[in-house]
Amino acid sequence: MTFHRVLVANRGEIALRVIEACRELSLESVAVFSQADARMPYLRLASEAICIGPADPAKSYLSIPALISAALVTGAEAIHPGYGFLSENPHFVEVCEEHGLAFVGPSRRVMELVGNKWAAREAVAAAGVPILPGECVPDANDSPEQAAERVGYPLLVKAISGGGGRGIRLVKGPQELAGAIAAAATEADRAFGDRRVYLERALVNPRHVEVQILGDALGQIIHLGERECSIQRRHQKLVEEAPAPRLDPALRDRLRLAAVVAARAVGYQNAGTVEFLVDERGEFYFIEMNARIQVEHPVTEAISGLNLVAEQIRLASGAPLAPFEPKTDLRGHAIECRINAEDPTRGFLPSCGKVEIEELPSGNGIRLDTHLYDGMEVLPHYDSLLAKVIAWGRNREEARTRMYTALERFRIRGVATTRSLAQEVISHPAFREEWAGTGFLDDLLAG
Amino acid sequence: MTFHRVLVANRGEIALRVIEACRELSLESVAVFSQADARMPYLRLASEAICIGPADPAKSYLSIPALISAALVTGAEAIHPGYGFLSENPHFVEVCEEHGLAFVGPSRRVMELVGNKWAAREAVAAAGVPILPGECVPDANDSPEQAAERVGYPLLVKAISGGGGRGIRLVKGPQELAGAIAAAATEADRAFGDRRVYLERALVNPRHVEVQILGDALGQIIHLGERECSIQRRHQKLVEEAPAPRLDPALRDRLRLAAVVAARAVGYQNAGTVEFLVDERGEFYFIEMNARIQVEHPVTEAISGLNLVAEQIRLASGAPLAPFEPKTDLRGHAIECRINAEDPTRGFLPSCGKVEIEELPSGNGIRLDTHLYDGMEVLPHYDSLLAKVIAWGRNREEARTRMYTALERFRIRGVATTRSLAQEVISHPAFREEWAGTGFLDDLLAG
Amino acid sequence: MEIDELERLIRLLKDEALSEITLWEGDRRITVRQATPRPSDQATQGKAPDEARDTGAFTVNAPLVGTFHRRPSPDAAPFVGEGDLVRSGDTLCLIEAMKVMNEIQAEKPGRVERILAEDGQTVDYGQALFRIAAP
Amino acid sequence: MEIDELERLIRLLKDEALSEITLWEGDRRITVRQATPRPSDQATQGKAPDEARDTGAFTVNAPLVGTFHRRPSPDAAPFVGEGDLVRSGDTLCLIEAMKVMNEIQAEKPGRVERILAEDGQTVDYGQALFRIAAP
Repeated sequence: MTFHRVLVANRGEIALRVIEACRELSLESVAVFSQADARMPYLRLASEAICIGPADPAKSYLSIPALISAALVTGAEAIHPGYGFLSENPHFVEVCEEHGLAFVGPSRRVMELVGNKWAAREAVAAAGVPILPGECVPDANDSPEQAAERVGYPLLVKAISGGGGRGIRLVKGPQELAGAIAAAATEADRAFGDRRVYLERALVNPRHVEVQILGDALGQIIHLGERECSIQRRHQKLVEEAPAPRLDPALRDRLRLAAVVAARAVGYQNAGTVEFLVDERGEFYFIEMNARIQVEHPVTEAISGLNLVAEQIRLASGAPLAPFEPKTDLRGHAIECRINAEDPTRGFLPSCGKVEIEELPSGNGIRLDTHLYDGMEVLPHYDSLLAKVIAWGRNREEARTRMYTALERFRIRGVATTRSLAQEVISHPAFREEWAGTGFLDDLLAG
Repeated sequence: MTFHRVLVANRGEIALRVIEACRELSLESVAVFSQADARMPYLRLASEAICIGPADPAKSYLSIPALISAALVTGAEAIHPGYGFLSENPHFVEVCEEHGLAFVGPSRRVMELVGNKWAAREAVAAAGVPILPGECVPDANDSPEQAAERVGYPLLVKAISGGGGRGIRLVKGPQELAGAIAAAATEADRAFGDRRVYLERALVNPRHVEVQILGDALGQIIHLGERECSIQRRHQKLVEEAPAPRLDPALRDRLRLAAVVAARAVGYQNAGTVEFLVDERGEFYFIEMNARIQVEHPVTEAISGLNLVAEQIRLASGAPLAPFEPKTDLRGHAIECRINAEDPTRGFLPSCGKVEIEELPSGNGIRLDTHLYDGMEVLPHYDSLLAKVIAWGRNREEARTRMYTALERFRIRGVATTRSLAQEVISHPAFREEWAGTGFLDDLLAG
Repeated sequence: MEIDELERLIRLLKDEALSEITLWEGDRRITVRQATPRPSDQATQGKAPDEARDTGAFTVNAPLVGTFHRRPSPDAAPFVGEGDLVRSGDTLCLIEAMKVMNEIQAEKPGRVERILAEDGQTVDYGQALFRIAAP
Repeated sequence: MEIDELERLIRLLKDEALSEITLWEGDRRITVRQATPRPSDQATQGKAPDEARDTGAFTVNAPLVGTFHRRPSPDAAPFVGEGDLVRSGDTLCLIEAMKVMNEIQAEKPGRVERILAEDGQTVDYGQALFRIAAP
């Protein structure tokens, strides 16, 4: 390793996850916390913990000066951003570089490139990866209406600097176009300070399949198989699995290969995700790349035996890729259910309060990623993710039955959660046996 | 399956484990409980739960009429005995058979044979498996002293109907012999109703290595690799791992083969364990077979991906062995630490009280087998095992570092536990790098 | 003011053994004050529940797990019915366990007030079978 | 009003053994009052803490994470020492963050009672640096 001490610029389960990875690599870790998180037990697991600001994330976990200062005063040589917060902020990467801190993730150049959804589309298309019909608007040569005609309806208006499902609007016909563009642009401006949008053909109830890739400093790129992430509501995933079920073997191979080609096209380094849509005819299309560790990375760890967060740190230190052969080294099937402190019976309203633990799931094939402790206050300032339950089995049905029991054993008081909804999803015949696309969860909730 | 409903004749973590296995196999399960265990949350996971007696195990979990009656009135067709209690009682197997109930375990004949330690020794020796010098006493032809001379000192006096470390005495020289035989016989009589003992050469600080085997009704027998179980105090294991570390590859192969030969020699069916001692010269000797699922079976599950309890049930229903190739199908390394409600600072005194959960370990590579819930009363009537923490890693060091963090995250109030001792053991240089034999833990505790 | 915010205020007051929390916010004001224990509370706490008085009534519980039978054989009349007087040693029912019929007898005399299990039903160890009043 | 802000007030009340804290902030006002001790409690607690009276003392806390410097440069004299009188706006120390020196100034006049951090030490956000008494 070219560094010995890693600052963890995040909170909650992913901060705990990164601290654990550092311990496995025999690296020291520096945890940062806001005043509201001062009692988090994972802080004890770090070599050092430092308060960087008040509860408000803008003044703590999103404060670049606070994080850089914390890294410098504690002697950290690298920063792991986790997911969310500053993890995909090229400016943060730049400031890290200026201060001689290794950023655990791709370079600023790559992050800027894949952060521009339109540029990423064009770059991978040039390498031969299939994309959906799309047009950048406004184009000097014609009107949005003309561009939309070429794309075809239904279509999506998407923010070029998008993320987290914001700045996206579905347009079913020409009469909705102008309003959708204006709405998406305004939302994107507010969220990302960039009003630019593009148009992309919309598929009906496609599946969302993403491929985990790893790239090293030598330019080698491998994939670790794909994840199925179609069970989502407003682009927030609830259930993920690996490998993707019911995928034609030839399609699976082409999809995995396309991900490697796409990653190579942008010169990707470190861990990343290449997202595709798959339609019912078995065609697939690149939609975007994510330049961070994903929330759902544990399903890939469960079938690969790898520690992806530790791999991220190794790769950031300049280490070459360890040998991995997906055909033989991926084993079994894994499902993840996210337990959010949200009330599905009240429009997924975030549910704040003090958590009391009654029982937590574990046992054969079960992994639980959580920062939960008895008495933890769920605060309105932060993400509602409380825990991720991951079930591994030799096959999908074994994983699924284990998950069902595990969810039954996840018993806490004090906040409403998505647990029962997750049980409902994995018990549903469509989830078990059919094509469950990105429209599945909305349909389930609607009726 | 030839049955649809399994009664779980046990309590605590193993009862939960069996209920989970039934759910995975889509079998119904019947949980039994004593009045003291009426609030155990795992009872909810069973298809049905039935109270079989008061807290006193002799009147509940050890009561054959209560268990058989519970099976008959609930329509169960098979009984899983777990470990401990009636799991190795041939009479219980016999009564099950009389009532047309399938016993999940070996046949009565095999259980009787391996329950007689002397007979088992002779049977496997006849098949060519190495054993230590031994003599049955009293022998009509000579005195115990003469027999002891032939065995050689130091030696162990062992109860023929032994188990759980009871009825065993170490003898360093002739002057201790008569007293040791009398003491072992008395203890064995009290525990097993059988005063017969035999003499067996004692090794100095050997390693205790056991091989997991599976046998089906067709007579096929396979092994699933070995477990290292040397970290024990008074024959109570504290830390186990799979595979056994620092074993010469040729020795490992011979040991595994010997286990299959031993199992075949007794006509073993279902899941069982063949125990060996390994000395520092690399010789190994059969000591006994265990005709039950072992507490430490999860380490084998972690490296094999199998569900051993589900395999037991499948095999008991007459299903043939599923294909398994140890050379390619065993993956990585796993360590288990037992968390007992005992106080190592006070001579391992059982610690009773009401448990409050603060935080429980989990995460990448961590499995926790426990029936623990917030508010659980640890009672004097039952085994002190609270939880088993299992860590898997691609190699031993990865598993070890994960275990250390997991133990740090195991935080409960209300009872003293063996957690810190387990941390001390796995951090010890001898455990990490050297020969840690069955004397290791006593030395650690003494020093 | 959200109700759960208020609930948390009350919890704080109780957990921290405070006498009062007052909160003004804009033109809102919230006061949470610990009640001085009323004499009547003390009276309720110190109660000697009427129903706990020894009336001589008792229940007969299942001494083993098994199937509850009210009749010696399917065609026969029940051993006892509600309202019947029983003497010490009278058979009340059978519990079938391991194909053996175990007679359950009254330990004390009394009047069968309620039969609490159904004929043919599985009964757990310790389950109440009969409620019997003093004769 | 943030609940955790309130929790901190209560902790303060307890730690400092105060009987009441009242806080005005804009149009907000918060009062936290200690429960009237029962006679038995007073006996055990004994003291009626003099030091808890509002003396006008205050602490200066770190507004950012960084390195605490008592001197403008390694060779210079410290900005302030214990016992020194400071006026509003006087520089008390520097906190170095991202290679920038941030001057921390006294908001109110007073006498430096205690310096709570060591020169060159890393200080967390919110950490108390100086305790200053009324002049």
